[in-house]
Amino acid sequence: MNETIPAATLEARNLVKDFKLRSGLKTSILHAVKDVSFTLESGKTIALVGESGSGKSTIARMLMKLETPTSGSILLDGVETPNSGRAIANYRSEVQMIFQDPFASLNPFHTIIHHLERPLRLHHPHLSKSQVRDRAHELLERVRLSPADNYADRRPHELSGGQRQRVAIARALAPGARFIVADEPVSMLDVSIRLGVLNLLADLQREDNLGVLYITHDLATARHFSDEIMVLYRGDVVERGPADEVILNPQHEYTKTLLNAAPEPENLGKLRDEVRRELAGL
Amino acid sequence: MSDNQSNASNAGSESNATNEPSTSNVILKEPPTTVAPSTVALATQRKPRRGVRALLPSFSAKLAVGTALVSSIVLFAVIAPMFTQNPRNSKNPPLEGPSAEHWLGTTKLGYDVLAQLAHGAQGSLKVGLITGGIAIVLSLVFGVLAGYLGGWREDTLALVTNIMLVIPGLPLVMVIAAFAPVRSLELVSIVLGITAWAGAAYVLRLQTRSLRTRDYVSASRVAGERSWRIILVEIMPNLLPLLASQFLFAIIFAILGEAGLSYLGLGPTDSITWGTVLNDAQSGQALGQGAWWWFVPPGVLIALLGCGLALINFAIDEIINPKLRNAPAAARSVRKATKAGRGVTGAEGSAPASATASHSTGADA
Amino acid sequence: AGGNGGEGSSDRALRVWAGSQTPIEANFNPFAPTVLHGALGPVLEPLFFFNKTADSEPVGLIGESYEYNEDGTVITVKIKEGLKWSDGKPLTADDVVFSFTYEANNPTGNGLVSAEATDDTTIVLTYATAQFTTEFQRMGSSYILPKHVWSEITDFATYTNESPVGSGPYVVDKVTKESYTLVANENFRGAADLGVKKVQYIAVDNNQTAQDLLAAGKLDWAGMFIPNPESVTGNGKISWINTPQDPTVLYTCSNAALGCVGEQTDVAVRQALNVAIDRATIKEKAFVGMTGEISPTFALVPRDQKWIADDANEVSPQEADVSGAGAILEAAGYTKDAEGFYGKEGVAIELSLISVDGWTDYNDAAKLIQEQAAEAGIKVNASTVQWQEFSDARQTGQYELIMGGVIGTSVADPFQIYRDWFGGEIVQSTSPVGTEIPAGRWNFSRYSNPTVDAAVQAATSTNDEAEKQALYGTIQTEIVRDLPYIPLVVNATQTFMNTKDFTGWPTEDDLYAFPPSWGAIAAGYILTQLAPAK
Amino acid sequence: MKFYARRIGFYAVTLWATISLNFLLPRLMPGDPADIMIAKLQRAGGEISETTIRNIKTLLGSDDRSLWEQYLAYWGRMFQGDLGISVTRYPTPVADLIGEALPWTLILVGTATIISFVLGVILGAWAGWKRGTWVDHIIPATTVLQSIPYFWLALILVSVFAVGLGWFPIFGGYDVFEFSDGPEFSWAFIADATRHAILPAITIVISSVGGWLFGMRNMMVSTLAEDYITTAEAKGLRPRRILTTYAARNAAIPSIAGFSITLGFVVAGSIVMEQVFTYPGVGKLMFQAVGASDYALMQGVFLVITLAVLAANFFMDLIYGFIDPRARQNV
Amino acid sequence: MTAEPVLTARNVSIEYEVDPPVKAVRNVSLTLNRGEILGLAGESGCGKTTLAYGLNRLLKAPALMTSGEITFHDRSGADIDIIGLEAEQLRAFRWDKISMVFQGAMNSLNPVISVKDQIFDIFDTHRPGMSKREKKERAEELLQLVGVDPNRLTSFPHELSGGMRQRMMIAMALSLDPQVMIMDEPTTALDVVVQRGIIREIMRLREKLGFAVIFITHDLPMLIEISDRIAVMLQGQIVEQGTAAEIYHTPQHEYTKRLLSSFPSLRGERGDFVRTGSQVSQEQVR
Ligand SMILES: Nc1ncnc2c1ncn2[C@@H]1O[C@H](COP(=O)(O)OP(=O)(O)OP(=O)(O)O)[C@@H](O)[C@H]1O
Ligand SMILES: Nc1ncnc2c1ncn2[C@@H]1O[C@H](COP(=O)(O)OP(=O)(O)OP(=O)(O)O)[C@@H](O)[C@H]1O
Ligand SMILES: [Mg+2]
Ligand SMILES: [Mg+2]
Repeated sequence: MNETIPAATLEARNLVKDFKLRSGLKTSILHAVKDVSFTLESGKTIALVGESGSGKSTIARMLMKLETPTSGSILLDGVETPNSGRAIANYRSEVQMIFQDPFASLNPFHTIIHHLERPLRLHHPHLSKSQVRDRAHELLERVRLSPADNYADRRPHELSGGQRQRVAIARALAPGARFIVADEPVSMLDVSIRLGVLNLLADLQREDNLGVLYITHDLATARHFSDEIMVLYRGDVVERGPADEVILNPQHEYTKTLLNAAPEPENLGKLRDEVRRELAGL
Repeated sequence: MSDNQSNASNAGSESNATNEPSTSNVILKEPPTTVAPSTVALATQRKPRRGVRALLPSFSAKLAVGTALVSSIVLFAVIAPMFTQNPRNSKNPPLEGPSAEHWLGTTKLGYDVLAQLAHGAQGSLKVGLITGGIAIVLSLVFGVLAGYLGGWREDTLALVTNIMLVIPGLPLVMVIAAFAPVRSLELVSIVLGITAWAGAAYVLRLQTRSLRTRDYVSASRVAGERSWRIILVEIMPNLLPLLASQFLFAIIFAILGEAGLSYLGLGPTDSITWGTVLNDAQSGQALGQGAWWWFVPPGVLIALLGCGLALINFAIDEIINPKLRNAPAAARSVRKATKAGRGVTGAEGSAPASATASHSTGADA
Repeated sequence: AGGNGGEGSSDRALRVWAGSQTPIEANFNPFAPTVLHGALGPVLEPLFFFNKTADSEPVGLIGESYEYNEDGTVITVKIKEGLKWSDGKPLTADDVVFSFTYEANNPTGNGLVSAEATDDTTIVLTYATAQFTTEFQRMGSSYILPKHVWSEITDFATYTNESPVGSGPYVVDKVTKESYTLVANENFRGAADLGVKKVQYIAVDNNQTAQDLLAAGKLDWAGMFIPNPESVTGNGKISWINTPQDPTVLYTCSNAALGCVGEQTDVAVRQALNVAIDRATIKEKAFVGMTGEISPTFALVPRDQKWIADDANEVSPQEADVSGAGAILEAAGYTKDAEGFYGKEGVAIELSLISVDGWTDYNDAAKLIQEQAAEAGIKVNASTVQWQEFSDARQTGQYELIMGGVIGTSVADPFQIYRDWFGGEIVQSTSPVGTEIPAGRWNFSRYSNPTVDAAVQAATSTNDEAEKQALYGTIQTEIVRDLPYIPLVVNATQTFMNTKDFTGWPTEDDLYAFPPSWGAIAAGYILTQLAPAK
Repeated sequence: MKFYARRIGFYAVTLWATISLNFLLPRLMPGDPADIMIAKLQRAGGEISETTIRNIKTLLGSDDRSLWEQYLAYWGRMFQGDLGISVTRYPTPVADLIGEALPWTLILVGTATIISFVLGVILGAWAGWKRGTWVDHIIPATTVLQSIPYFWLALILVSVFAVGLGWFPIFGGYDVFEFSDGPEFSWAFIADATRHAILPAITIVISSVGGWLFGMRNMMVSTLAEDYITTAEAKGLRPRRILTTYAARNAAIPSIAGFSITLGFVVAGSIVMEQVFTYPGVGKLMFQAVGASDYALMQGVFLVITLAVLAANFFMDLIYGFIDPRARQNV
Repeated sequence: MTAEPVLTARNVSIEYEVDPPVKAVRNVSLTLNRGEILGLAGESGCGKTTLAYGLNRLLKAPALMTSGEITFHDRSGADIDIIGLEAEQLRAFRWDKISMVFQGAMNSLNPVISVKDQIFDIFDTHRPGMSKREKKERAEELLQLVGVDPNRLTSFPHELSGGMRQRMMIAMALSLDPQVMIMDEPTTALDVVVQRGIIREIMRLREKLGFAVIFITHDLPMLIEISDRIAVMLQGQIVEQGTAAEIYHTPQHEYTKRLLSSFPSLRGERGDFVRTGSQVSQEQVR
């Protein structure tokens, strides 16, 4: 769509996020993210994997300026970005997000078209009303919700999970962003449609030369859909590298544990035998 | 207070929230669930309804009776005064029982009771609406705005809310009303209004706080929406059932409150309301003189209106919390099906087990 | 003492409601505003008892006789012999002198020059001015106090006198939050004849409850308003009597010269209103027929019949005279506008009429007057206000019309009303708008008429009946014409008494005392006349 | 400690706000107490002599210190527990009046509130358990009870059952004729006082039980749809056990929280009722104070009511952990 | 392991009595053998949970079993007709013979009473003779069995982590030494590492105690890894049944194949999936 200069980058530099926790009488500090840096380039995908609570979403929220980093900065094309104020609007037309739960990220009160028209209007104020509507329809078609008319005036609860997530993707595309943060975009979806959504995302990424931060705990899809994998463990990046490298040749202990825990049909019967052996050994 | 507790949904913040004071009515209402719907809940959602209709309570007997009651009283207030006498016409014979000419008899001064009730209906409804309006506006500010803003601003607004919650309403109203030399209907409504909002604000604030962290609110912030728009367009619509319910509650509160104040001689001095009719009847010793037609009807009307509003409220409760509607309906339909002989596990069993249809006994198997 | 469980019904306590509300706080200090009714009459007495319902001679209580000198400045009082206080100490002239000079009785303000006991039973009171018009105040309402108790009391305003020593027929037995009980005083001069040995005063918070108690036969004596007396007399025990006493009027702020504003300052408007009012309807509807007909002279008929100079002034018109009202207004230059209201120069008369919220009969009457005035083409807007505003309004004169009461006189003589309510600035009964009325005076209408003032002043220093009649005639002519207070009715005073279990009550035929239970002194006197029915 | 500090801070601020409000309100009013007293006497029908008027004025002379000085003095008195002196019951201290009225209110309204709560919760639990049966049709009817004006119901009850049928006493907290010496500690007295409390208590229960019932029923219906109920059923537990320990125990938590607040309002809750029954409680004092513009008494009662509410809240803060273990970590 | 059935269901149909009625389970027949793990797979909403509840007659309104026979073959050799049980018998039967572990342990535990009380409840109801000490010993033993510190017995549910709660549920499910355990997505809400730990625990206990498991999940790769046999459900029907190896290597039904292809292999070829899925993304979304 828009020709971006090749060197477009979104850089996180030394991001740190601490949460103050209050439990009863004591307050304690939770270091949710400890000094994370990475650079996302347009056209590339970085997967961020890690167990629950490792800080993945927190990083995403900081990138989206929904959370203010305790320290560190976020640079767009090498330029530091503001944390508040009007300038954020510009930033947001460049960086968008897809949320984990398509059931929660669409307002049940509004129609599908409303969800798409709003960002279009906000980020392309010069467009006329009919142009906005055309663009919205176009977006629906692009996420393979066609014919668009069929979907435009429905409300979120009239769509299936997969369809909703497509709407969410369309919404993220609406401002014409160059970077997309996808926070576990398919974990709430049915197994049989997950791949469809991921593939769609991949297609769109290629078409628009988007930079994608793909957050997941599913190592298999992380491997297949990204160029690079970062393994997050308690707020720290413990391992990073090209996708295949990390999966096939893990270095860090934690990465290995993670890989071992992932279900692997190839191992059928193995666990049973292992357990039997163990019991017999006792 | 725990108001600015982080939004992480750890057990601490939930229970802290319940720690805060609240009036019984408020707290009794099951806080609407904000958890992502389970597959079952989703599966059981009825056919989608479009537009505003989606927000209306689905048809139920409660709703039907409630709206019927309320609308007939509203109609009575609107239409009846056109046909009744001047409510201050003392030409009639005093203290006469119901007759063809005076359907509900006359008062001590010869006023036609029906005419008084008709004009009183206008007055009472006016009190209800003004009070409800004020209460809802205040609870929006102290509830929705506070919940959305968070931080110290929420703390401050919440403190005011909490203070208003614990300051007892009726005595405060009495004190204020006693200090006002002339009490217009509007003044009484305003005074009732400023004591009626805190409970609603409290619930709205908790609800808004949970909505604020909802993904779709984050999503619209990511889309670049301004705060006021997020409040108005993204958050408020989802609060509508709650707001409607609170509004109705405020009306009930106002009408009952006004009647109570009037009984204590602190009601509006310039208008006819059901409360002032009751007060007249009481000070005219209607009961002592056996003039039930003067004393009973205003009370009955108040009770009916309150009952109608409450019924509508319960219908709204059922949208806010679909479990309330689904579980009983489900039990009923299964009982019907079992009666029709379609189940293999037999009819419902003895009393205690009947709570869930699955406790069926198989007695006839 | 106390328990009455075992006693027969003829010995049971007489149960009285005198208007007390819960909680009762023991206070038998006659100077305290919150003094209990039982103190005034049953426990403490003045010298003489004056029957305000009839033109009759005062009855001696402590006093035997009294006598004025020629110019009214010296009163010589003889008291009965061998009297005793309830604690057994003798009651002598010394106690009377002490009482009259006691600070709380305001001797300086009264103009008392000296009080002397010439012997054990004779007292000579000397005043700076004539006291003919204060006969009741001095002889009939100054309580005689035991010197041996009260000489030690300096802070009479806060003293509660919880176990009072008195000369009256009863002494205090027990005070609780809900009731207090009086029992016979063994040292009372007429102790042997006292029929009722025990009286229980209860506290009830509303009329309805008292009415229910009467109906249930649980209450023996109450002075209260019950619109349908049959409901309580049905049980065969209770009888009732109505003794209208206090005039009900419309206060008008009548005196533009003293700063009153509004059309009611025009005498024509007041006169028109006076005839536009349908008193019969007001009596019937607002006061359920219980009130008496009022005389525009404010003399209470038939008690004060002899003081009415002109028979035409015996009663105010009872029916409305719409055309008469119109004629008066037209003669004064008013014209009717399109809506049928009179006005001058295109501005319709519009008067606001306030009454105190919760004074139902007054509120009702105001509503009726609004209607009746409208029929005569005078726009009156009735509204109710809190008591405070009513009080401020009448004290400062910032009002147009008020539904209000005039306090009836305690003796068969309307003089007090003439002086306190109609007297002008010269006799210190009123003051300009914005300033409060002098203490103890009540001229809220700011009426100030030199003719009236002169007659009032002349009347204070004469005890000659014919002379007084002439002076009153002059006053009456003025006030009947000027109508600073538009008379409406004489307010009802209903009294309910158990005539089955107790005898000796005042009746229509023998109104020996003002009957309501709340009446000071009179109630105490009535108690001495009662006896359980055999 | 932070949690407590914040709570205590909240109570302090609320208390300060109420007391200051209390101070300010009457001062925004025109008029002075002496006038009120004179008028009161006049209305009562007594003759008011110049002497009495003069006495009242000396008594209740107006305060001409600056507002600020008055405010400080006011706080000084507050700290000594001095609530001033009642004008209508002169010269009884307000604190005494309240002290005497409080037990009546606490016992009557407290008991009635507890009965109403217990009844409502039990019936509500039962109705929730029986959801989807005929019971559902009865529940909405309870809303009528809730919407009936309190005093109206009370007056009708008195007129029918006390005056008409004579089943109950007409007024008061005990039989003043039988016990003319005032309250005493005897069975006869307690029985009599109980008899007097029945009708007022019924009024309170009737008009408030519906709220509890409905709230509990709804919570019960929601709770019964929880997974842990299914688990309990799968565990083969007896229905009674499921009803009590699993369903009702959880469903009652919000009601109990609400109840503590209601308990706080016990003191204030019955102003109208006490008026109708001439019941010697705090509510009636409040009404009399308002009716007679007895500001000191009004302030005193208002303060006591607020204190009661705060105390109930505080109590709730303390015990909440026992009701809901999830809250314990905060206490 | 011999293929001796412990639970047989024949022609089970379950409907939701809503408008219009939902036929959630249609004519399902299923056999569970003693001591085996039977995986039940299928996408969301295909009726897995409904079937599982039906097997234990736990259906809640508006669900209604419209046909079917379910027989439990007790260890003692007696056959129990579950459908025909009276209320009291059914109550006694539950948990004793068939226990269940539900999805989301937080919600399966009563939040206001301690874990100990919840375990004791089971003993009080089903083993009324047990003394307090016995109960305590047994409860501690159970906790040890599932790898939780017995000190945590007195904890309240909210004081435990998700994994611990799930283990508590399993301990409870084991408390009466049941012959069948139905597990409905017992690990979906947990993260992979914890999930693996729990599954291992279940496998171990199964070996030790010999109960049969019906394991419900939509995570087919996991099922293949752990199950003896697998049944694949689609829209209320079982479309394919077989051993794990059969299902994995030679899926017969179209749907099974599609389900298998939805999971990219972790270590296998990158192949098809790498951002080329246009045709896949066109796939009709339900
Ligand atoms: N607003 C907040 N206040 C306090 N703690 C928070 C907040 N948001 C997140 N946390 C904590 O920060 C840590 C990281 O959370 P985060 O949501 O980033 O994890 P995650 O990796 O996205 O986990 P998941 O895979 O479960 O989504 C967690 O321990 C979480 O409890
Ligand atoms: N209470 C209900 N009312 C109506 N229909 C229902 C109800 N509960 C479930 N259903 C329907 O029954 C079908 C089977 O539901 P069930 O919960 O058994 O699916 P599931 O396979 O367990 O799904 P998941 O994997 O999402 O848990 C679904 O299509 C659902 O729509
Ligand atoms: Mg996350
Ligand atoms: Mg399921």
